[in-house]
Amino acid sequence: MPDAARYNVTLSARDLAVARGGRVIVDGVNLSVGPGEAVIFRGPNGAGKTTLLRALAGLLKPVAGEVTVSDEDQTVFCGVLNGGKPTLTVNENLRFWAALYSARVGEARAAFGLEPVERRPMRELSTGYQRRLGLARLVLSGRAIWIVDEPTAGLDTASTTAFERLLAEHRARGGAAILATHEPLEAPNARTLELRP
Amino acid sequence: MSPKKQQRLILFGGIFLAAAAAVALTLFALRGSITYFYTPSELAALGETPSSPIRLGGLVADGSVAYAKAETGDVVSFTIEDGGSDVRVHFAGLLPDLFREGQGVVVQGRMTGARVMTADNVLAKHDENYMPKEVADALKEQGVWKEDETGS
Amino acid sequence: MATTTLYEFANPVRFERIAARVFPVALAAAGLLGAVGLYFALFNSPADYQQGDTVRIMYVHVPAAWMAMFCYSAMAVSSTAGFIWKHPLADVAAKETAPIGAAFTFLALFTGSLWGKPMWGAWWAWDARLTSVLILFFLYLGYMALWRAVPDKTRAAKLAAILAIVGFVNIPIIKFSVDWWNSLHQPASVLRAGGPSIHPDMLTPLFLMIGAYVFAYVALLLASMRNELTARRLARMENAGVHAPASVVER
Amino acid sequence: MSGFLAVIARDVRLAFRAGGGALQAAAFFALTIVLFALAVGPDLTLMSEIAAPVLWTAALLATLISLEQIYRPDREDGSLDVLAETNGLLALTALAKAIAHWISTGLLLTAATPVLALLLNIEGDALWPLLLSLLIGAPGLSLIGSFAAALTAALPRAGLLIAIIVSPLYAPILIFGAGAASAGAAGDPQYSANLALLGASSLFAAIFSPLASAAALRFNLD
Repeated sequence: MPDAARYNVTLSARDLAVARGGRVIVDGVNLSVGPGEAVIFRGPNGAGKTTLLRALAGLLKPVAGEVTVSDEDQTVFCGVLNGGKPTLTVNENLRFWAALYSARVGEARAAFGLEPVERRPMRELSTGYQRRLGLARLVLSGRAIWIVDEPTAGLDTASTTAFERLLAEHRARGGAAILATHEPLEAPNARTLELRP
Repeated sequence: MSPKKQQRLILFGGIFLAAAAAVALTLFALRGSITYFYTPSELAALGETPSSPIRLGGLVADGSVAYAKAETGDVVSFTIEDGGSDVRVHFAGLLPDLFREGQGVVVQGRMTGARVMTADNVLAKHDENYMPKEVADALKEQGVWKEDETGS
Repeated sequence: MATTTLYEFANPVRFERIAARVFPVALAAAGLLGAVGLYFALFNSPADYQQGDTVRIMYVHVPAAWMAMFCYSAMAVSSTAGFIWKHPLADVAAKETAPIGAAFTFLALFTGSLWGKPMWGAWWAWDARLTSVLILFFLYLGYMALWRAVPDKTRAAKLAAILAIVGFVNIPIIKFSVDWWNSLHQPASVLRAGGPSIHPDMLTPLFLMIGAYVFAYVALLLASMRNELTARRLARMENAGVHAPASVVER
Repeated sequence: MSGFLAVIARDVRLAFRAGGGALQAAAFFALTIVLFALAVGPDLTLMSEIAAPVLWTAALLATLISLEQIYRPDREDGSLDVLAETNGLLALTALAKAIAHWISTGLLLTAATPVLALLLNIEGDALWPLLLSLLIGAPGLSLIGSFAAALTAALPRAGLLIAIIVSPLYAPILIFGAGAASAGAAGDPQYSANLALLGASSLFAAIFSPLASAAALRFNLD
């Protein structure tokens, strides 16, 4: 693990408004997340956390305002869906992602303890393992800003702790994270933002 | 140069090349002309007579229409010409209203000889001129009438 | 469906005001021009030297064919405008033009078929012009089907706009099909180099009918756009106050 | 560029794995031809005259039924998000997916054609124009089809809608493809003109499809 800060990327949102189904569900979001920082969105179901995260990740065009990232291709999004192909094995999924992100599988497989299932198709894995594979993509991508929806849903205590540890290491290297969750999550000095209708 | 900029360059270079090739192919094809029908000259230029059914278009030659009684019904015969070559056509069936000598037609059928065809179908081809009968007659009298060419 | 929709960013009030004034005028003009045009077409124009009275089908057919292409072009242009400037009225205009254009296309095909049987000797021929106009009809249907299938109308507008723009490639093919290929269909008579090849007595009913069709399109378009906007406003009022957008609060 | 090739490799692999559409499309292609031959009956001359159009129509329909598999599964399991945020341009990714679709259906159908052509009484000299037209035209079918698939990626049962959207756009490819195959078999000089227009149609599809698909996918991400 390198000691010096590796990442120096900041994501900012200005007067952001996002819509779902043609209806504006969140507006007036101003936010800046820089090296080492973490933001956790909380709020009731339907408040628009997922939609907001997608807009911050650049997957959804906001209806007003803008999201700027200080460097190109430095965000990685992991939604509730894990983004892997059910009929491909864990290794095949990881290698495919590595090619897409111009990265290497490297420590991502070990980080979430995926070695025991690495040759099995994703659809045969338990929910928890499938989620671990999805989260492994964050590490694999080598990108500075993790944007994760419900990261620990379906994870056991040990895996949750593993995610918290990886998140801390990522921030220690200058990475940042924007998360949305209903569950308790150990993230020192993280800002908690509540979405209120 | 960032990877995305590089890819954008590749993409637009590729688009430009593909567009140029598409235009070149289209121009080539239109020069050879894909036709709904052949003209008698085009048919003559083929050399051999096609064995499959074809469409043939041209003007019905003046004074070429002849009717004959046959056991299977009336057969009409006429010559299709386009200035370069001509084909004799035999047809048993109803002719469209617009069919007359000097008029453009498209016939469909099989070649039964070098310049002989048996048609299954005769379609009259209308031209782009619309005028009252009196005007057409007047134009003909003044000698400014020009027979238009079909398939132009 | 919603309290705050994207459609509120546009101001339909001014549109409503203009539409309410233009609609009756357009409707009256369409009726008047249509009546006079049909009188000329059926009673006060000469029979053709070759086609006889069948030429009168042209006065219904040619304007319908023109409007079929005009409506698609209008749809593609307003789709582009809606795509670039995100003006919701442009999306609504494109959406409501489609069924009108499809109707004109059908009319052109139907009357063309009626003309073709006595003149060519066939109801239908698979030549370039007829085929490309039939394709236009199916493009309209596909566009309308896409609008219907996508439940989120904001998304439907964007996707349908992309389809309309892609399908526009067919319009020049229709226009030039009679010049590029030896087709059974006659070449252009009115818009051509060297002036129209139609006798002036026959141009009068043709232009009157074209005027009638254009005003009919305007009237129909305005009526259906107002319908659509009212329906959307109703849906909005039904849900008024149910959902307000969330805001972010530091905890 | 490694991402581009990886997308092609992944989609081809998925198409041939259990649940993938490649073999289904090929089976459908063969079945359509057999059913058609049964319907026509024993007239071999008639059969060989209409063989090229029949084969082309069957190839088009087989392509059509597999289009839904291009984007909808990716959207349902979240991999569309991954494809959209990675280093590659989305338009190039869309091109890669269309190429993969061509390899797993169009190329497969072209490869199966010589055998199926025998059932339709196509032999010898008539076969080469048919194969050449399929090689040039089938990529166009995949390109145009993947655009329709991108438009409908977010819809759960889009099969019929895709067919309605894509049929008018397929018309030029079908006309020039079947036209070239028939003309080539008959020794007609319009063969080369038809092939040229078929090539132009496929190239045109290659130009618009990646850009239009990428635009459509952007609106289907949420």
